[in-house]
Amino acid sequence: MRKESVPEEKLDLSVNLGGIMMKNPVAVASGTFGYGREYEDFVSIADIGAVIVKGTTLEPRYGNSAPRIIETPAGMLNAIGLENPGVEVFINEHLPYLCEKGVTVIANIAGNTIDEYARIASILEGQKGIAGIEMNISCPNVKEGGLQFGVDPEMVYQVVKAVKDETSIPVMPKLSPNVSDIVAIARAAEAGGADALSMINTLMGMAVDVEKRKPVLGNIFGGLSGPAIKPVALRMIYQVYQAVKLPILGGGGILNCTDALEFILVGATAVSVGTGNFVNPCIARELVEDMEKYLLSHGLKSLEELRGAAH
Amino acid sequence: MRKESVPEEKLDLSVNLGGIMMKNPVAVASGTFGYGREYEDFVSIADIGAVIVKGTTLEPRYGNSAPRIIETPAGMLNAIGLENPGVEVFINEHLPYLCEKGVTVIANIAGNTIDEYARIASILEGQKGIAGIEMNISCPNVKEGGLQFGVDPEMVYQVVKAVKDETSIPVMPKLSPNVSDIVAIARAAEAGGADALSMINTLMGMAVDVEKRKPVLGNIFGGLSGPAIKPVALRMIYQVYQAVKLPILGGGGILNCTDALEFILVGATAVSVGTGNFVNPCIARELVEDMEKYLLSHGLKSLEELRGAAH
Amino acid sequence: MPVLENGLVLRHMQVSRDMYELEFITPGIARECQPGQFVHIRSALENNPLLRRPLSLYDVDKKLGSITLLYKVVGKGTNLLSRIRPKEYVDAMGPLGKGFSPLAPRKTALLVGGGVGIAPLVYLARVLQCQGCNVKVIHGVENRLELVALPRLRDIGVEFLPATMDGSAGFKGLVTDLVQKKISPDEIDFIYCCGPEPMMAKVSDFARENNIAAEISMEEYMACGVGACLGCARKMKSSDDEYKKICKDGPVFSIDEVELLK
Amino acid sequence: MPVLENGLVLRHMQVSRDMYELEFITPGIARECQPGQFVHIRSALENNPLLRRPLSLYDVDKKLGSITLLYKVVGKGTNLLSRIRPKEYVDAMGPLGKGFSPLAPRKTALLVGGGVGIAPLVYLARVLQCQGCNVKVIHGVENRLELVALPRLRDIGVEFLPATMDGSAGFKGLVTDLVQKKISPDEIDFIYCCGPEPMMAKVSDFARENNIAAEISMEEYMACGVGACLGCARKMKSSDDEYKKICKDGPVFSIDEVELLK
Ligand SMILES: Cc1cc2nc3c(=O)[nH]c(=O)nc-3n(C[C@H](O)[C@H](O)[C@H](O)COP(=O)(O)OP(=O)(O)OC[C@H]3O[C@@H](n4cnc5c(N)ncnc54)[C@H](O)[C@@H]3O)c2cc1C
Ligand SMILES: Cc1cc2nc3c(=O)[nH]c(=O)nc-3n(C[C@H](O)[C@H](O)[C@H](O)COP(=O)(O)OP(=O)(O)OC[C@H]3O[C@@H](n4cnc5c(N)ncnc54)[C@H](O)[C@@H]3O)c2cc1C
Ligand SMILES: Cc1cc2nc3c(=O)[nH]c(=O)nc-3n(C[C@H](O)[C@H](O)[C@H](O)COP(=O)(O)O)c2cc1C
Ligand SMILES: Cc1cc2nc3c(=O)[nH]c(=O)nc-3n(C[C@H](O)[C@H](O)[C@H](O)COP(=O)(O)O)c2cc1C
Ligand code: FES
Ligand code: FES
Repeated sequence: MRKESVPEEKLDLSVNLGGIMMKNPVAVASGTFGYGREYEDFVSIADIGAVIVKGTTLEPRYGNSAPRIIETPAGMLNAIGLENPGVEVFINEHLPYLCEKGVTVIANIAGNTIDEYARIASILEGQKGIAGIEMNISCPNVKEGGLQFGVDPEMVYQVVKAVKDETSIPVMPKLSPNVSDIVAIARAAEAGGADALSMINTLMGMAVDVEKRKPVLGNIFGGLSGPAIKPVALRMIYQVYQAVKLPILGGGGILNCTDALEFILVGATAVSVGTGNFVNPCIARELVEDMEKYLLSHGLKSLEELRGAAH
Repeated sequence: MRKESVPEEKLDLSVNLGGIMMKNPVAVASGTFGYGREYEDFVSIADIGAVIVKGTTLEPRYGNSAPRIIETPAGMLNAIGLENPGVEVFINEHLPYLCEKGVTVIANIAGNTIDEYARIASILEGQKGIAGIEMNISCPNVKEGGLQFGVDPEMVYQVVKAVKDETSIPVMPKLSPNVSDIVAIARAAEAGGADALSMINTLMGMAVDVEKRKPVLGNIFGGLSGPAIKPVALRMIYQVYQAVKLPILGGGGILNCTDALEFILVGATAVSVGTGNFVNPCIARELVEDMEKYLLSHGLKSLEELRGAAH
Repeated sequence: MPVLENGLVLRHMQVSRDMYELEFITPGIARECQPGQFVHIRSALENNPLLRRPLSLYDVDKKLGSITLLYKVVGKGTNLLSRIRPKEYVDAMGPLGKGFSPLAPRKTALLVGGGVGIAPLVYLARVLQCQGCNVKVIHGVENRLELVALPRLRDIGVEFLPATMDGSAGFKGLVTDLVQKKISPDEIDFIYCCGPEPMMAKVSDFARENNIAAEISMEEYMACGVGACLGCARKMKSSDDEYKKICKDGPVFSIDEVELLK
Repeated sequence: MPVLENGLVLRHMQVSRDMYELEFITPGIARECQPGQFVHIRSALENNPLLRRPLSLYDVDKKLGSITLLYKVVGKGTNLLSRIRPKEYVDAMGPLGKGFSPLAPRKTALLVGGGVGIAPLVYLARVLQCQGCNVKVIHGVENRLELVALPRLRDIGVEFLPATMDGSAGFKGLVTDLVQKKISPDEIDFIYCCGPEPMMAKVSDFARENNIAAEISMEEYMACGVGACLGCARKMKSSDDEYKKICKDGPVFSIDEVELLK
């Protein structure tokens, strides 16, 4: 049984994720926590390790037609279609508020061309209060005929490099799991100059409405998240941890402290929780508390001793 | 509510899966039903659409160290390591028994080189009572440095062609979902002469034992099966159905009739059930019964009207 | 301000073949809620189902600090919910969303509910009645056994017009026919409606034809329930490209805003 | 012949802090079963957990056609199982696996159980006693409250030697120390053992040192339970490469066959 007594000295769980300074090792994942404000009634968002805000594009986007989400066994599919008001609105309307509140903000950017990524990065470069840039590279590259950036090492290298060239903010590409060789992708991101890696984005899936005899989602395909994908996420991080030196923000299906520790044990420096926020809006805080309890009850001083220990 | 009354005239649900003649559209998946005999106490195995037997290699294999399986959210990981007594024992000890019982047998073959696949195929060629050959191409190709056959279209083409050259039995490559572009793989299999496609094999994943701080499985990585992977399976079959003409044996996470119909609606000609057998050993029979009821209650004469209808 | 609360179950009763009433103590939610708002319920055992389920406020006892839900068992989540027993706890987020608009005293409101769509209208009836409006409630169901809101509506003291498909009580036929045939439009100042979309579409047409302001309560699959995931978006009439969030901008919308499936 | 049956629950009792006894009617399983065999139980609601859970036959009433299980709540599956109530049904496959070897009349059997490992030994004790063997049962637990098998063993009428870690009943200390200190090896013809592997390893050493034949009951994660999936394989002593299936070739093995984790 865990000891539930209050720790004598507070453990320091802050992490440096490739230059992104997090108060604690639990981030909330992009697209699952809006701009943080949506959850303010339930949690103190400034206490979250990092709030990765909704994916931002250069221009506003309206997103996909409904339905956009559907539950699946131990998971959910989403096809939001990157609905967002564009980078300018993000900077003018959301960022100042979050800064003032003391929130650790990681921007999440997406583009249809390398140039779009670079331009968003250069716009963010001038801004105060952005701790890091997460690059969503699971977007179709319109110039390359719609092939996703994230599946081709050469494109990954190019797009990461283009973003790095524009900004001094730490850059963290978010790898798509829909690839044959995740290690090759991770190496390309490293070569492109990435400061950290975020793993994993959603698996591509779909669901069918048997009575209507058509796909459930307006967009047909959607991204699978939640506990269903945890084994795939752990495997990919395990592989990448052995191949590249970059710190990893690990996530995919985390719902409790044991899940989070699995990610740390395969090599993640910090973890992200996405779908879990929908289940329990206080999950990020509770995960940190439970990690502290775990460390204390196991006589550990920091997560360092667990990091990568499953190798 | 469905009508539960007995049908006046029995529906004919038999299917021709690229030359593999199945009594009904539900097969039991390789590795989950042994050689059929293990389940004889519970079901009449001759009534199953097709029994895809345990993966067979040229020589006997002892498999991976324990633990070999672990449950995950809505799924399970397995790392059996293709334990099997080799093709000769299969032919001498299991096949005659299954033939005599009138079981529709699909052999499942695996090799480390193209030559091994070809040799197993040529050994099977002379045998009576094999309705089809399912090729497990999620095996590491030792000649190509351990890269799986199933992830490279060129290798898929080669290995399918080599097997087709050796046998007149219908050949059905089983596609690995751990790829960036499933359509390219399916096209390669078609070009190699495949008669049908089996989709999907397991997703590669892992689990961590947090108390022991090491991977749960003796083999570290394992294959994820069960309802967790159903959205990925449906998506891939949907994509492949639009790109190739081959009939598809669809599976991945089927536990009930609604699941099975989802696969038919995205384009599967027949379905396979793997993990579901562990949950309910009578599932294959019950799926057929429930499909019949569904057709009757919806005024349909055959599955033909549903096949691919979600496109 | 919405809260996350573990509410102690006071009462849980089956009220028809597939409908249940669930009352639990949740002072934080009961304190500030409005008719038309909803709570986001986690009924899961072992996170299965994974996501919360949105349910409307059916009735609220602000003094006691309790809320009552009326729900129909349709799938996994509602099935599990139906197993909860008194003295156990319900994990609820709320109150969420934008509720129905208030109405001035002495105005006449027509509330039209289809099936379990009656749920938000009962609490609305209570509040409108209390504010001195005239309230007529129409409830359309298959048969009289499904007129589960009758006792509460009687207790509130509003005019009640049932419509049953089999004629076992009140008007025989569709609720929309009852509206067309039995309601004189000029008596009505405002229509509030909740039910299947085709029904709401017909009631909207009636409202528009007769120039009556009207609001409807919409449904969509929800993940977060608080406007963060953009999962529950629906296209608005105003523009081809604009989406609004059912959970945050709704679930209640003016009939002029939203496009309904017919 | 094993069958798949939906068994009507007769009794379901909590017998210690985390252990339960569950009796259900299942004539097909009860008819032909042997001590040491197991049933594969589906306790899932909505297929969560997905896989069945193996549980030993704790006691069998062949006349009534019922079996009783003794299980400890350790996770999701056993937790859900503990919620089943009398008159509900348990989905069980069985009897599965190879049970304990029989013993000739008048021979003396030593049964050594650790914790919930006592489960298969109670039914074994009943059968051996019935066949005219002398039966001594040792049960090692943390404290006397966990000596849940006592009433049944008394009823069967066998010699019972408890070992508790806290000394609250019987021998104070490890069950393996009790064996070492209190059992004179030459009285014993056969040892049957079930419990944690390190304990079984020590009991095996004792048996080997004293040339007593012995069998142990093994555990491994299981999927199919019938030898089809090869998921429960464990390395055998005979060869570096040979695996046997706990579910089909076991769960009972001779101590000469299987390698134990110490
Ligand atoms: C704001 C709001 C208020 C609601 N208030 C009530 C209420 O007071 N009482 C009540 O009984 N129900 C209400 N609902 C509907 C209720 O949320 C669903 O019936 C419930 O989520 C179904 O969960 P389940 O797990 O039982 O069913 P599932 O297994 O998830 O689904 C069963 C069936 O219901 C359909 N369905 C499920 N969820 C939704 C949804 N959100 N929108 C449309 N169709 C869905 C599915 O397509 C499927 O056919 C409300 C919905 C919303 C959005
Ligand atoms: C042949 C056989 C007979 C058994 N007889 C009994 C019995 O009579 N009474 C009883 O209480 N238990 C018995 N067990 C163990 C029982 O099967 C497990 O405790 C049960 O499956 C746990 O399920 P769960 O979902 O509650 O736990 P889970 O959530 O699956 O796991 C909880 C913990 O138990 C461990 N665990 C789970 N299953 C196994 C397993 N099969 N082998 C080893 N460790 C496991 C896990 O690693 C984890 O630490 C037997 C096991 C076997 C193989
Ligand atoms: C509704 C929803 C919206 C998402 N939107 C984005 C997004 O805009 N950008 C992005 O990089 N990832 C997005 N994701 C992916 C998540 O950030 C996360 O990587 C993924 O859900 C896996 O983690 P989880 O299993 O904890 O949810 C979204 C996920 C969900 C469920
Ligand atoms: C225990 C186990 C063993 C398996 N062995 C094989 C095998 O030998 N050859 C093969 O092609 N697939 C094998 N598979 C994969 C299944 O045949 C099937 O493709 C996969 O499990 C997905 O279907 P499901 O979700 O219905 O289980 C195995 C799966 C499991 C669970
Ligand atoms: S449910 Fe998340 S935005 Fe509405
Ligand atoms: S559990 Fe499948 S072979 Fe033993």
